[in-house]
Amino acid sequence: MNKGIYSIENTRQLAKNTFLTRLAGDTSAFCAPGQFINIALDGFFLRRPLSVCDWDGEGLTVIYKTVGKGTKALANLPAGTKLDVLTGLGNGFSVETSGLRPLLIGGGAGVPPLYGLAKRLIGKGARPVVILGFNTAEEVFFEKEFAALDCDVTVATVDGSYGKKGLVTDVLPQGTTYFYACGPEPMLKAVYDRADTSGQLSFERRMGCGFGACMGCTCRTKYGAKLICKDGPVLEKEAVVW
Amino acid sequence: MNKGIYSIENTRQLAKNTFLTRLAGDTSAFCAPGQFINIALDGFFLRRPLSVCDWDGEGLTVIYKTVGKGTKALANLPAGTKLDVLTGLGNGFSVETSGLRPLLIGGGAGVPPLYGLAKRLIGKGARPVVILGFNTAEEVFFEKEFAALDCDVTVATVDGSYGKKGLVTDVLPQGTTYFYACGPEPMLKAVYDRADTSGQLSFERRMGCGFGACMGCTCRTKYGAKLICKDGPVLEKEAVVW
Amino acid sequence: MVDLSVSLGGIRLQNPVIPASGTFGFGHEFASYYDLNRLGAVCLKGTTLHPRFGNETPRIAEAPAGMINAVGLQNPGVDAVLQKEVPALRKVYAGPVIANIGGFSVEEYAACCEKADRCPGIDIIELNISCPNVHGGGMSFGASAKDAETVVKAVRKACRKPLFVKLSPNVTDIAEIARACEAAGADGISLINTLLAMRIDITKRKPVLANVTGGLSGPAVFPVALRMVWQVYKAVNIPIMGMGGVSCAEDAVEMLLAGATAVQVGAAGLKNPFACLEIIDGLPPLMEKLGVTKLSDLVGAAHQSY
Amino acid sequence: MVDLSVSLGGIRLQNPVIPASGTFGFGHEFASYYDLNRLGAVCLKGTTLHPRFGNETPRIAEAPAGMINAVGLQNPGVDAVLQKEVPALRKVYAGPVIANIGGFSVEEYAACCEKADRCPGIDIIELNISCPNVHGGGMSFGASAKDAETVVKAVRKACRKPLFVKLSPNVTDIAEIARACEAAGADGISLINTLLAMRIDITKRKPVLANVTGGLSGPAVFPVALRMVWQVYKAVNIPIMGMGGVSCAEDAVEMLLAGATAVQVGAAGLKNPFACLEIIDGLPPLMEKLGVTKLSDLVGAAHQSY
Ligand SMILES: Cc1cc2nc3c(=O)[nH]c(=O)nc-3n(C[C@H](O)[C@H](O)[C@H](O)COP(=O)(O)OP(=O)(O)OC[C@H]3O[C@@H](n4cnc5c(N)ncnc54)[C@H](O)[C@@H]3O)c2cc1C
Ligand SMILES: Cc1cc2nc3c(=O)[nH]c(=O)nc-3n(C[C@H](O)[C@H](O)[C@H](O)COP(=O)(O)OP(=O)(O)OC[C@H]3O[C@@H](n4cnc5c(N)ncnc54)[C@H](O)[C@@H]3O)c2cc1C
Ligand SMILES: Cc1cc2nc3c(=O)[nH]c(=O)nc-3n(C[C@H](O)[C@H](O)[C@H](O)COP(=O)(O)O)c2cc1C
Ligand SMILES: Cc1cc2nc3c(=O)[nH]c(=O)nc-3n(C[C@H](O)[C@H](O)[C@H](O)COP(=O)(O)O)c2cc1C
Ligand code: FES
Ligand code: FES
Repeated sequence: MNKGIYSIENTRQLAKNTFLTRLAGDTSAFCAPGQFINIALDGFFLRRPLSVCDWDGEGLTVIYKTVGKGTKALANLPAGTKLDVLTGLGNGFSVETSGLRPLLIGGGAGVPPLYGLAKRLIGKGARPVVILGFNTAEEVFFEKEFAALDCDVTVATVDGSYGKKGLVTDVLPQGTTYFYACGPEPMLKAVYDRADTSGQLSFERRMGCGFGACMGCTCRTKYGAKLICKDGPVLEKEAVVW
Repeated sequence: MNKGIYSIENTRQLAKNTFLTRLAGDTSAFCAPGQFINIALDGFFLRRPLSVCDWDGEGLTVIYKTVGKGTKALANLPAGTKLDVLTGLGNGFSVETSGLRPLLIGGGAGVPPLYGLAKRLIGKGARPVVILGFNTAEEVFFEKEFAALDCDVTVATVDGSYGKKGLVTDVLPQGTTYFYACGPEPMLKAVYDRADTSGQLSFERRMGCGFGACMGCTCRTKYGAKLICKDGPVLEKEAVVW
Repeated sequence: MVDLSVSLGGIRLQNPVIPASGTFGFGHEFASYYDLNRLGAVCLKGTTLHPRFGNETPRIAEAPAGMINAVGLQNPGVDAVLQKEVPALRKVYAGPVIANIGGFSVEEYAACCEKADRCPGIDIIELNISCPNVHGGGMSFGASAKDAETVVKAVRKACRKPLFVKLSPNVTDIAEIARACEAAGADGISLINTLLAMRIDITKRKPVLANVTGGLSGPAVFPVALRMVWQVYKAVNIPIMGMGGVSCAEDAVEMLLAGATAVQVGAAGLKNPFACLEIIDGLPPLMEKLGVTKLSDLVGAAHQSY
Repeated sequence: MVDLSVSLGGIRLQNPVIPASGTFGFGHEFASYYDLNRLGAVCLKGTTLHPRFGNETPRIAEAPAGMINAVGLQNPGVDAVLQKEVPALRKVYAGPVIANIGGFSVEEYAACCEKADRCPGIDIIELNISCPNVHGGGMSFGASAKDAETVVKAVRKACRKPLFVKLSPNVTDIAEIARACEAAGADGISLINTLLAMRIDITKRKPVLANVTGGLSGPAVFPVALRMVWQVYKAVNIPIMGMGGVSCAEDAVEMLLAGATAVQVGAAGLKNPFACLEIIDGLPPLMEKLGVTKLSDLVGAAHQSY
């Protein structure tokens, strides 16, 4: 965990109600994709947790849906705005167990952390298969970016307005070695139920702190109560209890 | 009363802990010097009341001491910041009864509204005598500005580090036709006690609204309870009860 | 077209948004700001049998996301209110008027309400039982179910208009007090009044308010107010006017979902004189987003699964 | 050099700043953030006789200038706390440790406190009487002076270490309850716990928290907490740990002036993991500005003219 002041370099809209913001600042606290940051916003008491989409030596990107007042405020902040951010939170995905053909399954606002994950999997020689699920065409984002990494990408939309029609679980491929999933809980559950390999799932909880101090984000697991902000957000499939 | 969005054109420091801010925006609600504005600041519930120092068709100036968190925040806002402001509040000074040689007495943060008043008195042919009181040399401001209006200006400092040594009441001139006073309440009381003409005094109260809705700013007067924000901030000497 | 109307003790309001007592004077002072007839109702400044200057100043202190007031029921007395203020309001406003009545003894409450009851310009009486009870040792009538019952019973006898009792939040069990008011004949409950609070000036080392303590209101109290509306909705069968921190259309809807039939807006309207209007204007688009055509369908709707 | 030290029930604290129970785990988890020995004391997560999972999630909701939690005393039980957590803390921290004890019956409280009392790693016991009283119909022990007295008396017999009783603010008369605790043998009073509150998700039309209601804390409650500290300081002669919204050195001083000997910092430390440290570092320059050399001189100083 690091607490620092980060500067908004730019924010651009990727899709309906979906924005990408690049923050400049220290990224030394990150050690794994799937970790998250927690952003303080003027006028809101609680910080807003967002998965890091990607990071490098100079900064990081987050991608977020504007679902409420906080994310809307964030999307409207001008470049140059300074933000108080906690970085390097949570455990993140482990790339050790992926095998050569890992399956990455993202739903909506769960897509962003898979990008940083895909990069790192490729870095260690894997060739990820990526499935991105959205409700409808105008919400689709980052298909090209994953393709540019040379991933094998399939997009599914619930209403069929783009890519394959259906849920991510309707388009699961064969022959993958492991899975990583991030998205709404019903999607995670469906993936868990259908998965024929081991894997990791990234969860969300309302958070009071983001660094293990409040016990607000507790989750039952096979190994007892765990904190999504500290022991998670990524849980091994084997640990998950529905 | 007008509610509008005003843009900070610039802020400059005039003296120790004393700043001048020019706000661009509609000034049609002002009808008299000594009226005030009420500024909403991010992070503070109550607005901050400040007397208008001067105004023209394009905007207005305020001068304020940074006494607490709100005024400090205001002084630090960059040019271009948009502020939600109520303007044209209060009754202001009446210039009708001034005579030809009105005396203007300002103490510290009470000096600003006298500037707009002096201008308007001069506009109707009077020649104001101005006494400005401060604690010490480094707090002195606006002596030159009053002089540039061709007022007869005396500065007094409590510690004698600038101008005459003493309180404003130690340097009261003879032969003035009327008085206008704005400053800390002990100063107003001293001026009231020593005045040999009629006059007007501008008061301060903690305000819940600034436009007559909350009865937070009540003041006893000879004519019953009055609201400093609406019936004031300026009271006729004859109305004042100590 | 969405339907914003609600009904309070048999009185129809075109919308549920009402400036809260003590934060809108006697209404007519603000007729130049906007057409008061846009409001759901107007609630008058707390009125007592005799004129009151109120507390000494400072009466106002700042708080995080809120404000503290210790006005102390400054008002010209019920006779002046009924003879001057209500007629002045009636010249510019035709909708429902709520008189807010304070008092320091049962007799005083009853006498004051009786006068308000007889005034044709007044539609609803809101009994503010948060004032200190001089005969009961200084705790407010709203501090115990027994005292609340006593005063409401007496007032009920003195007035036939819809009677709302405004409760203090500074109690252990708000539901019990609301039930006592209902049993004593109240037609509705208003809540919450302000939370007892204070600030100290650290430089002067003394309380900011001349009165030492005052009442906290504004956004800071919203979650407490909402909880109390929720509890009282479960406890009684009479309508609720919900207040405490309501500042935008979303807050108003949250209050309705908790069980309020109408909302009053206090502190928000002191910060922004157009707050009530903006809330009213914000309701139709919000209802559209939420898929609601009749606002009153939302009243208490969050209780459905509880 | 200014003197920040204060004394709590005979225990010397090098400064009055303490992370509040439930917002700092068992302390040792944060040893990598900064040297815990900078703190005035450490207050442990609320501990019960038996392990508890707590409430279902969501347990957290946002509020204006604050947050609502409904954690529900998740903890591994007193035995695990004393055998694992306290030793782990003692490896990295040498200052005073406050155990915060919850319970659902008098016997449970007494048994749990007795264990904590015997643990050499613990210096002060803070009895949290805000938990629902299973034998008394669900109201908390802190909701009435009688219940508070009963539980404090029983616990007093079971423990010799300094005993602070942590009061619930959701009561009509906090001073009466504090007096009952003092009479029953408490060495000090901690206040406030959280204000009962809730939020509703207007899209889903249901409460945000799985538990429906939760406790409001953070800056929003500061003026209410300050008022209660003020009232309790007048009512009792034992020291007070003040808390509720303390977020900066100025707030800490305001609490001291109202009558607190030390302050606990909860929500502010959840938002900013370094809040306690920043408050401690902010005290000396603030004291200089205020012309104070001994911080403890400020305790209750605002009462002088009242
Ligand atoms: C570990 C983690 C990683 C996340 N990563 C992303 C991401 O990369 N992109 C993205 O779009 N969203 C992500 N989310 C969800 C994101 O945090 C919420 O959408 C956001 O907090 C909503 O804030 P708001 O003010 O717009 O909404 P509001 O509903 O107004 O927020 C009210 C409160 O609820 C909390 N809240 C609301 N929704 C959620 C949620 N789904 N999860 C946790 N808290 C919530 C808010 O933080 C706030 O405290 C993540 C959540 C977690 C826990
Ligand atoms: C009609 C009127 C005109 C004023 N004109 C000027 C001016 O031209 N220049 C200037 O420097 N100051 C002026 N003041 C005083 C100015 O309003 C306060 O200095 C300012 O509000 C302090 O805010 P703060 O956040 O810095 O201080 P804090 O002490 O942190 O403020 C806390 C609260 O107290 C209120 N408050 C504090 N001091 C005063 C005060 N003296 N009067 C009223 N409320 C106060 C604040 O508005 C706020 O609500 C005027 C006050 C009034 C009532
Ligand atoms: C300045 C002020 C004066 C008030 N005067 C009264 C009053 O006279 N009678 C009353 O019942 N409530 C009075 N109240 C309480 C409000 O009507 C309302 O119950 C409370 O402020 C909570 O709502 P809010 O958070 O929207 O302000 C007053 C509140 C304020 C801020
Ligand atoms: C997440 C959370 C958990 C808490 N858990 C406990 C607890 O276990 N025992 C207790 O006595 N108080 C608990 N509290 C209350 C705090 O100790 C403190 O009394 C309250 O939050 C007010 O202080 P604050 O405004 O600084 O947060 C908890 C508060 C929070 C926010
Ligand atoms: S969010 Fe506080 S412990 Fe996880
Ligand atoms: S400040 Fe509200 S009436 Fe004057």
